[in-house]
Amino acid sequence: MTEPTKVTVVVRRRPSIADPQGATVTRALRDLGYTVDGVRIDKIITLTVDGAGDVTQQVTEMCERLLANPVMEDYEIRIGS
Amino acid sequence: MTEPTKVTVVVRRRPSIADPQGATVTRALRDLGYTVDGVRIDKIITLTVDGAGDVTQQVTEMCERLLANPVMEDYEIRIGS
Amino acid sequence: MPETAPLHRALGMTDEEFEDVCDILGRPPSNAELAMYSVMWSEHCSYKSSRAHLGRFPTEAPWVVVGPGENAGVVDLGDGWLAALRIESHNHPSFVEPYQGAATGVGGILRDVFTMGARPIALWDQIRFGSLDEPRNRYLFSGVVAGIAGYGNAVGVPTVGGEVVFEECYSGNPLVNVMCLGILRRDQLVLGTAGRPGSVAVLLGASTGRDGIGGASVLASASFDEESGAKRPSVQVGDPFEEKKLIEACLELYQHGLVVGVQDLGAAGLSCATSEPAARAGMGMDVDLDRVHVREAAMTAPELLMSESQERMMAFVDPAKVDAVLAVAAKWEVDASVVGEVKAGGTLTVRHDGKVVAEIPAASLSENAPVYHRPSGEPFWLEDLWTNTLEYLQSPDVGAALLQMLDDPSIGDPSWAYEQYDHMLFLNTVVGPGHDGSLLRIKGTSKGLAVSTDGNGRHCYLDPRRGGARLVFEAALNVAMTGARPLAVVDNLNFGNPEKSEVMWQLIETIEGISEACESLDIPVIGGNVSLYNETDGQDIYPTPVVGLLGMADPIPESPPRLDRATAGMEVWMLGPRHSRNLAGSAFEKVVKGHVGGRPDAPDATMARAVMELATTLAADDLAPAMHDISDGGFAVALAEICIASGIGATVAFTSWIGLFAENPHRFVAAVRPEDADRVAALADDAGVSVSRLGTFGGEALVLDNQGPEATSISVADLADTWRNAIRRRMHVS
Amino acid sequence: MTTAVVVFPGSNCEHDVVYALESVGGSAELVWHRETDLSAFDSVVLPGGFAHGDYLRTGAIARFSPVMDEVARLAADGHPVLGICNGFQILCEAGLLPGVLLQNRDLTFICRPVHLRVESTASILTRSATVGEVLEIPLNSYEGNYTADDETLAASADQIMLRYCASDGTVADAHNPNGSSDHIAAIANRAGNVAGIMPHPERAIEDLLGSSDGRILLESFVASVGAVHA
Ligand SMILES: Nc1ncnc2c1ncn2[C@@H]1O[C@H](COP(=O)(O)OP(=O)(O)O)[C@@H](O)[C@H]1O
Ligand SMILES: [Mg+2]
Repeated sequence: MTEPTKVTVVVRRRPSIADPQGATVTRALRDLGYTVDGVRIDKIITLTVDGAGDVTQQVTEMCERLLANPVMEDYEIRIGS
Repeated sequence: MTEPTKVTVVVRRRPSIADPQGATVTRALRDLGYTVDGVRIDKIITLTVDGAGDVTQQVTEMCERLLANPVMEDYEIRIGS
Repeated sequence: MPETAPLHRALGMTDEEFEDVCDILGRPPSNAELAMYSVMWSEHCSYKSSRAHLGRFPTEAPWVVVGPGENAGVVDLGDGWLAALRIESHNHPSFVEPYQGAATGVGGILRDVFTMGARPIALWDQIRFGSLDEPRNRYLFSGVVAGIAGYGNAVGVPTVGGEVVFEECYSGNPLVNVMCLGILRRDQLVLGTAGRPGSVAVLLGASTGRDGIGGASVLASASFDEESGAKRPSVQVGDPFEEKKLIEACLELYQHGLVVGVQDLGAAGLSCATSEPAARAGMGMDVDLDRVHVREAAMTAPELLMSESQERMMAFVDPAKVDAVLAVAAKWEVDASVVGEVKAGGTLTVRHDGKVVAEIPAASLSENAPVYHRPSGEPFWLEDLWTNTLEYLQSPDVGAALLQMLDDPSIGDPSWAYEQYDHMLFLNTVVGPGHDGSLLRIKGTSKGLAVSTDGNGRHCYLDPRRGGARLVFEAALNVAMTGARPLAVVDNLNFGNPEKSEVMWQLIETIEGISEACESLDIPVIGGNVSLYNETDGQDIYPTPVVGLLGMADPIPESPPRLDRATAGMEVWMLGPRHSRNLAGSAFEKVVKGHVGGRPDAPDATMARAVMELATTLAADDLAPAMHDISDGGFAVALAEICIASGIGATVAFTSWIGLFAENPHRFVAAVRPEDADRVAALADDAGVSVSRLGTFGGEALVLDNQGPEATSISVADLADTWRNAIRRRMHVS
Repeated sequence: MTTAVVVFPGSNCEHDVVYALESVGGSAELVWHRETDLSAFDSVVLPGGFAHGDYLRTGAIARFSPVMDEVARLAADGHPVLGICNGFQILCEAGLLPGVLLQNRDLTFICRPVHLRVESTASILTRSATVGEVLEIPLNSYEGNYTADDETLAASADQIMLRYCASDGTVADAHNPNGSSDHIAAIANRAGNVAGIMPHPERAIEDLLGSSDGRILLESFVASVGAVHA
């Protein structure tokens, strides 16, 4: 029985894929008078993994299966908070 | 005229506020056989700020005004990628 | 300083109310008990300022199955069908957080309806904001609409109608009222009763967290540091997914007759969901807070009792059926826990950590709640307001005025809002948003349900009694124009600060007006909601009652009137009283002259009924393919809206330009086929309704002609473009 | 034989779909998402709604529902499998159809009738329709923006069944409600037995409700039931 491990996963939409939300926020910020560029809004997922086994491998599996969509997203795993 | 600066903002819903999405994903991961807990899904925003002035202060302002919802979210600013 | 201030005051209780509690208990209350009384005796839950006056509403009719007092009103539709209807406001939460405030408002009204055993089939939203020229109001408007869409669409109940209005007085205090209609078979009606001794209380749905209990913080053991403040969010998050599962689970429970009674958990959460059903049944209850499924650790008894966590229901179950109930919950993936047992004798006993934390007469929380007879008096400024009328020395540019009104966001196309709502789910929407009343069919029957929701703060500000009455007549006419006859009314009374005598006067006058109108049409009021303290910096909103009226058409017309059914060659008729000359409170004076003053005409109950019944006949027999009631903007706007929707022009004669814009009640515009003209005229004559045959549909322009300098012609394309963009251009979309 | 209409927690168009299929002569039955045996069925519809609240990504959680193995089997065996709106999103997440569905270009939910041009009849959704024909069918989605990278689009060009268009059939950005790549409103797999459509044909089956143009698509589906496309 291992210790619970805090894990952070950042899921990013591929740059090649349109990001309407980022585009809208860029526009909104410019309307407010800021000179900003390339706003992107992605997901940051935090969770604690409990139980035996290689955590990194488990989380990679979670990403491949559920947390990210390989067709349009890349992910990045950070173990420990 | 300053250099464009890369900025990362993490916007998190306050822990005390219900997070149905996190709860649902927790259940889904458990159904897939993982022993996970307290999944939370938040936003990570990346942007480049161009133009003069104190970047941190500008981005703080953006968070207060647009990027975060002060009544239910906290934010965390990281300057430089 | 919180430490020294008496707890009851920190909870918003007056010293007198606190004394009452002590008298009821014969001792000072425990913290948990104080928590329960404070929420149950709040304005929101107890209606303590308005209750003394709500009794005025007529609530009886042979077809009323359940009147005011239960979670929703219920009427009999015949052939074993019942309809449940309720309206609710979520004004203050929507100001704090528009998306979640509106979303949880939708969740709440749905629970009120499926608590009765009904499947919710449609929603209506009545939303009011300040000017769209202010960014804050655009933020509130788009947030509220997104919240209604986000929750209603996902939970799977179509939003088929409503009203969007913009007035300065709502700038610091938007109004978000939502109404829900459900249908059920007679044998599935469920009431909010706890049933017999031994019945088991099963808490279904979302786990309980520290939601909406800011006030309880003073009762919590935790210290008053930053972090404990953060522990008690005032913003609540809706979960339409949980609610959807809860709806399906509850409907299955009703179907298999597994529950004795059901009560939703709204404001006052567990305090209300235990005490009210017990009181209704003349029972008491033992409640064990340790068995409540929770979202957060270490919640105190007061927190558990006051929590307003969303998407929760309390079912009262015969002990033999508990397992079956838990099985249904499990199937729908809804959490459930047995939290109490009904006892004879009327005492509500609450345990936490194994200790008794509250022991009170269940009925005292609702039945002994304070009732205030607050002072009321006619506003000193009313006379001035009535005499403050505009004198028109010369006539305006009629065409420019019309375009200016069509460009007003309160009159212009609201589809920016309703196209974000699923308004088609369930395949019942025969007449949806974009017309006057909505018309929904009930599959497998010949019946159609018609609904109209109407409000008019400006008229009610100028004369709350006349304004209130006219809303009922407008809604009834809108419903009649779908071929239906009125069955019942629900009302949402949005008012300012009741501690001001003029606000109380407005409230009482409005109730009188609505009541008189309902009596004259024999329509019972079967439910409603009161929202007070709608003010900013001491500035009260206009008195803004919203009326929701339900009617039934049986059989449902095969081709009900629609704004888009006018075609070339049809005649333009105006049915109802002629010579309307009163511009008081009209969109014309507000939008074109920037003026609000004078006194709107009193309604005429006899004429209202005559016009209503005529409209019903014309709609049922398809004698007027397009009909539109004359309300905001008067005849000119009503006709323009038909031209725009039908994509066709019209040429009409007029005598007085004022008649084009006056908003006098009991009138509607109709497109009549020449071959039906005699028949329509005869029907109107029998009904005692005067008709004005004003012109003909055709061409590509709306021509308003008085053989004089006021005559004008505007292409329908220009009318449509202006109307269509009134809201869109202000929201920066095209 | 009977069509299985799958009910996920959060589905909400299931009853409408059954009603619509029956109204075009089909027969359909609701099946709970935990069902693991669809051998009694030879076709399946994944209806619209918000399975699992659309949380994380629309369709992401639903594709792991126990019933999905059977859906995949029916698809592989060439039986008709249709995803409408949320069902389309689920089929994409499950890899049974190419591409993904993202938020609408303007980030608002869209509920209104749109016009669709029939591009191909080589699928269970369009076989009874005519190429070039224009249909008016309600759209009702927030994530209706069909997106795929260029290779995928190139590879699946002849799998496009319906495109958003004007009432006269013109295809152009001005008539693309949600920003979908290549104006795609419906797409099928190579064999044509698995199809996904974003608008709701079941909402356009009676003139009383505004349009009957959806019938031809549902009739295509019903006509395909029993026939195996391998
Ligand atoms: N917030 C809303 N949600 C849904 N439908 C709306 C909303 N606001 C207006 N509508 C619909 O748009 C149509 C026109 O609205 P409105 O201008 O208030 O009608 P009227 O002028 O007849 O009162 C009505 O059918 C109404 O149901
Ligand atoms: Mg109206």
